[in-house]
Amino acid sequence: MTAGKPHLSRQHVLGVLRTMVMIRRFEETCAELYSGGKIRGFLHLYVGEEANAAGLGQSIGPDDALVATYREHGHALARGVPTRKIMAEMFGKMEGCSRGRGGSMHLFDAEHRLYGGNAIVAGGLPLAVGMALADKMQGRKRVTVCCFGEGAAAEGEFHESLNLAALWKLPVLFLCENNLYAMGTALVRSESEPDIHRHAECYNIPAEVVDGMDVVAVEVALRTAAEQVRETGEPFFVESHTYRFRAHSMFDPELYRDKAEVEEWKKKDPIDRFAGWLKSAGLVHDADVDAIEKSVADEIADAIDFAEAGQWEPVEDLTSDVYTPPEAGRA
Amino acid sequence: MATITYRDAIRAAMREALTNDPRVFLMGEDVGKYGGSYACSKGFIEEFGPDRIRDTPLSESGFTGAGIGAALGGMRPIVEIMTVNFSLLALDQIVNNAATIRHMSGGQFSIPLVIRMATGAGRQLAAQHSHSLEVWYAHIPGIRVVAPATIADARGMLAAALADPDPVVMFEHATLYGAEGDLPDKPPPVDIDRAAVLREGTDVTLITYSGSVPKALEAAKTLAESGIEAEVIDLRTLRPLDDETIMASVSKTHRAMIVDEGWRTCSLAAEISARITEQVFYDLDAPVGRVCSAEVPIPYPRHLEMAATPQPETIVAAVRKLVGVDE
Amino acid sequence: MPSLGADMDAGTLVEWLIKPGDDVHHGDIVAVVETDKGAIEVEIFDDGTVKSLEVPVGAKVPVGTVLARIDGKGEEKAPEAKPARAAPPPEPQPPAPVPPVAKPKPAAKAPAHVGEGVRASPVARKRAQELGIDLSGVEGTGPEGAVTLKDVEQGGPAAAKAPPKTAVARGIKPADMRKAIAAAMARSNREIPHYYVSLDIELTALSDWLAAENGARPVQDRLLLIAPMLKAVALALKEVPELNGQWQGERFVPMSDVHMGVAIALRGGGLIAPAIHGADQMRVGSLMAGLRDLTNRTRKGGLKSSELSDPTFTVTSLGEDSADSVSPIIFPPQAAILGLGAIRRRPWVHDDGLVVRPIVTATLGADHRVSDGRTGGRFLRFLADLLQEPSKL
Amino acid sequence: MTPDDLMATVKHALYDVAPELEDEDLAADRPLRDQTELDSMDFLNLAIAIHDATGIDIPEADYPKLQSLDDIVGYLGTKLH
Repeated sequence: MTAGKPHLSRQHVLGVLRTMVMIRRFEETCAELYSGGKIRGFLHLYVGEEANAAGLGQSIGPDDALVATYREHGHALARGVPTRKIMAEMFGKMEGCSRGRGGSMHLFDAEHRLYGGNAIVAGGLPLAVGMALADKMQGRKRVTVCCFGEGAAAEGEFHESLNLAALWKLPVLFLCENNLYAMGTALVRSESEPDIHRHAECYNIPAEVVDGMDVVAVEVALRTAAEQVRETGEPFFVESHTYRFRAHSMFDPELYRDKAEVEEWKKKDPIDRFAGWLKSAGLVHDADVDAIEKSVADEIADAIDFAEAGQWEPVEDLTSDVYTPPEAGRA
Repeated sequence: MATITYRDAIRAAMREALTNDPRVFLMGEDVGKYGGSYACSKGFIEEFGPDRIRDTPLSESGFTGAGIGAALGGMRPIVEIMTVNFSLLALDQIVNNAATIRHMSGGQFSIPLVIRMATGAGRQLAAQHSHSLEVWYAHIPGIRVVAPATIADARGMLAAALADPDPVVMFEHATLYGAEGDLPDKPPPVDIDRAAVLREGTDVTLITYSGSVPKALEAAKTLAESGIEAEVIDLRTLRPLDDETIMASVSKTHRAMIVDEGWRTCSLAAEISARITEQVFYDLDAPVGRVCSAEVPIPYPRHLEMAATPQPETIVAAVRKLVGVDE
Repeated sequence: MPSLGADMDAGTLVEWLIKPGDDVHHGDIVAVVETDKGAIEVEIFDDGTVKSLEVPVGAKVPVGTVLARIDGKGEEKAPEAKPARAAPPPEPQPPAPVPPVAKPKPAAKAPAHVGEGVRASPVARKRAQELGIDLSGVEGTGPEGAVTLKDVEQGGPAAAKAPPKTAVARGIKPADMRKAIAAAMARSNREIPHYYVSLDIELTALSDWLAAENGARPVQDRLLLIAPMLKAVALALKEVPELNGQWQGERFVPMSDVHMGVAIALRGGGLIAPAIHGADQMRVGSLMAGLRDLTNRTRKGGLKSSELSDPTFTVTSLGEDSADSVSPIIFPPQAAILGLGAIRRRPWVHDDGLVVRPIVTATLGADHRVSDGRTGGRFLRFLADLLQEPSKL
Repeated sequence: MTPDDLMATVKHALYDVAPELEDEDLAADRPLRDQTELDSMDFLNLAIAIHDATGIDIPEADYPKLQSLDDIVGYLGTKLH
């Protein structure tokens, strides 16, 4: 890796660890709430991939933008969207970050420049390219990050977007979170070229691979890539090898992968690895970890109470914001 | 006579087609190892092998186009696009190739292809996964569009569609897969040309299809309690529309109410309403009514999704107003 | 039973991985459930000891059913329920979806009377024309005061108050009828090429039969001469179907049933011809009762519109002290009409000698587009023969 | 029943058959046919109404003798005593 080591201060590493623990506990709570019927529709969990979002969260600034997929709870949390607003959205309440209308797959937050979950595979890539085009044309030096799974590589939009970004030299950071399974189909059964980043090289886009289970490695790679995109204004492609410990969604008997493989990857649990390394380096102690678990549990409990107390959007507002209201004026 | 689910009926139909005709093969996302996102092809890959039960990458335009090519090449493909929401990526192949090649080639080629896709809202899957866009396909000359609502149609329509030399798009409403019904052990063949009168009536004709059929029947039951006898027509085929059955009924009841989960503007309901005023205008006692989805992206929360899409209560209220019982 | 997917309503318990007394911890897999998609492992979210298993292996139960009870830190709770909440987790109760509130509708404007522009539904307009009813006289009860089919047929409000099926038929007001008949007569005269044939019929046998018949009947069941004559006409029409039916669009449709239109004089002038339905199948007694009822209701304004629109043939009679014969005008959409003159004692040739007998002149008016003089003549001969054997009617 | 009672009964029966005659001042001694448009059906209904009111059955053969209201009242008078 070319760029320098991340500045591993105690305060920094505690922050990264808390983010990962928050994501893990948030997702586990969602699984429970889904079984209890509080969360409906589809739910795609990020357990096991926390390092990517946590690393990304440290690598981009408030001015940068993030376009994600339907598996975007971790990204939203890492990006700073309040836990309360995300949980309320999962419940479908008005206080949710999308006013309850999007649900798990469609978290949006203008303030944190989170341009949504997108439920159509690869649907976000062209958007990211377009936002980067706008930045370039308006002379703004900032980064648009586009997260997607390796399944997107089979969609035409993936290839069209990479080509446009390369052709027009646009400031887009493509982050492919390759968790080896696109829904029910293993990567090797759907991609003639399983090394996704090699697609980027065909479009002359510099690419790197990173161990998605090592948050330090992820942060280094993404911090470097983001700086390069910001400076050169040209696209960069990072492929992160990672793994999801739970099924694709709540309704998936996981027939397509065997238990042994899951156990194997669980040994590389990004949270246990990072916490273990920090303790051995003396940067962090058990008391710190317990404190983090406690404060995360409190924050999630509060978020649930907030969501429970939330309001249903009145039916009368059903058609509001289909179009921009006239008084809001034209941007 | 056996009681089976709509899903089982679809599976039995595909199994029969795959067994009877070696040219038939199934292609789509997760149709193989996963057994189908709605479990309609469970056990197929073990029985027919991966060559004829093909899991595809997430490349809707690619594999739909490939299905069209295979049909041109003499196969009888069944392409499963998981839902109409994803079919938008394959629209170009369907409109500019499947629907057009025969005519554009001066009649040299026919494309015996069946495309199956789930459709409709009702599962709180929010806007991008809850579309009902059947009318986009019913607009295109060169393809046929069918919508099995009953267990008998779920079992029978595929065979008729596969026998058709031209492309047939088959819509299966997502909320119907779990529905149960009786089916004779040797189910009789089914046509894909006629609408069906599911309930006789004299005061109003309820014209509907697919996922709205159970809602219309329930509304008819409620209306009967207040003396309004509704005749319920299941369109079954969306292109071509069975004008004869529709007009015969409307000229009898003098009132028509169309229930269509699509958005109101430029909907199937709009087309049917236009045909009614063109063909049986002088038998109408009231303007043609329409119950459609509110013109919004379907929201996630249950109570908003319910408010946005046609429900038995809204159908009953609309009919009572049409008949002049309520203001 | 946890909700394991968007379209899952129930699941079948396939395997228990715990038994009463086992300790369980957050995240343990405690059971396997079979869904439409395959077997899915069920996770527990609480720590505690298994108290009881509530659902046997193989049972299919709806989402939310309590599967087992766990003794955790002293309280009893179902595996997937939060300690405070009782299982099954209540379906989140969104407010009942209120149908979008109808915007306050502007008060139904009275239909703008732009000249002849009465707001009426197409079928109402069509039926009014068939019945010869002037729409501007009919009170509209449809949307925004539009005249509906019911309004025209029953001259009353549409299903408004009572549900349509059992709507009470309120008769058509006599005044409206007179205007309607005048319009129909004018149209008939303009459009229908009438031809006329007539025959004098000797009624001795009929009047003897009537006197005997009435002698044995109480006054309420007493017959008028017109009753057996109507029956004879009906039977004669069965022999000559071209005279019995209605025009539909461009085609005359002969009909098997005979709905006998009987011209009834309105008080204060004008006459209309409502129908006695199925006159050919009725006995003379019930035909008489039908005629009496029809006459009373016509004069009191209690007619049903179908009685006005259904006749397939009409008979009009001048009554006792009137002219010898009448050449009537057909009631559209029918294609023939019989006019009976006054019954009077006239000279009659019998066995080469002159006698005096009660005679009626029967004149048939018919639509030349449908039948011709020969057919008309044949009909009158049938009628005359039937009237010579009244006991057979 | 006195002749006046009988006349009231007959008039009541007549108005039941033909309500519009109520506001006509009918002459009791002139034939009804000349003063009204009553036809054979009306006379039958009148006969029935009188029978209902008085129990007296008027056979068809006697119709010709009953031209005016006075004729009817007289006829009924003889029948009652």
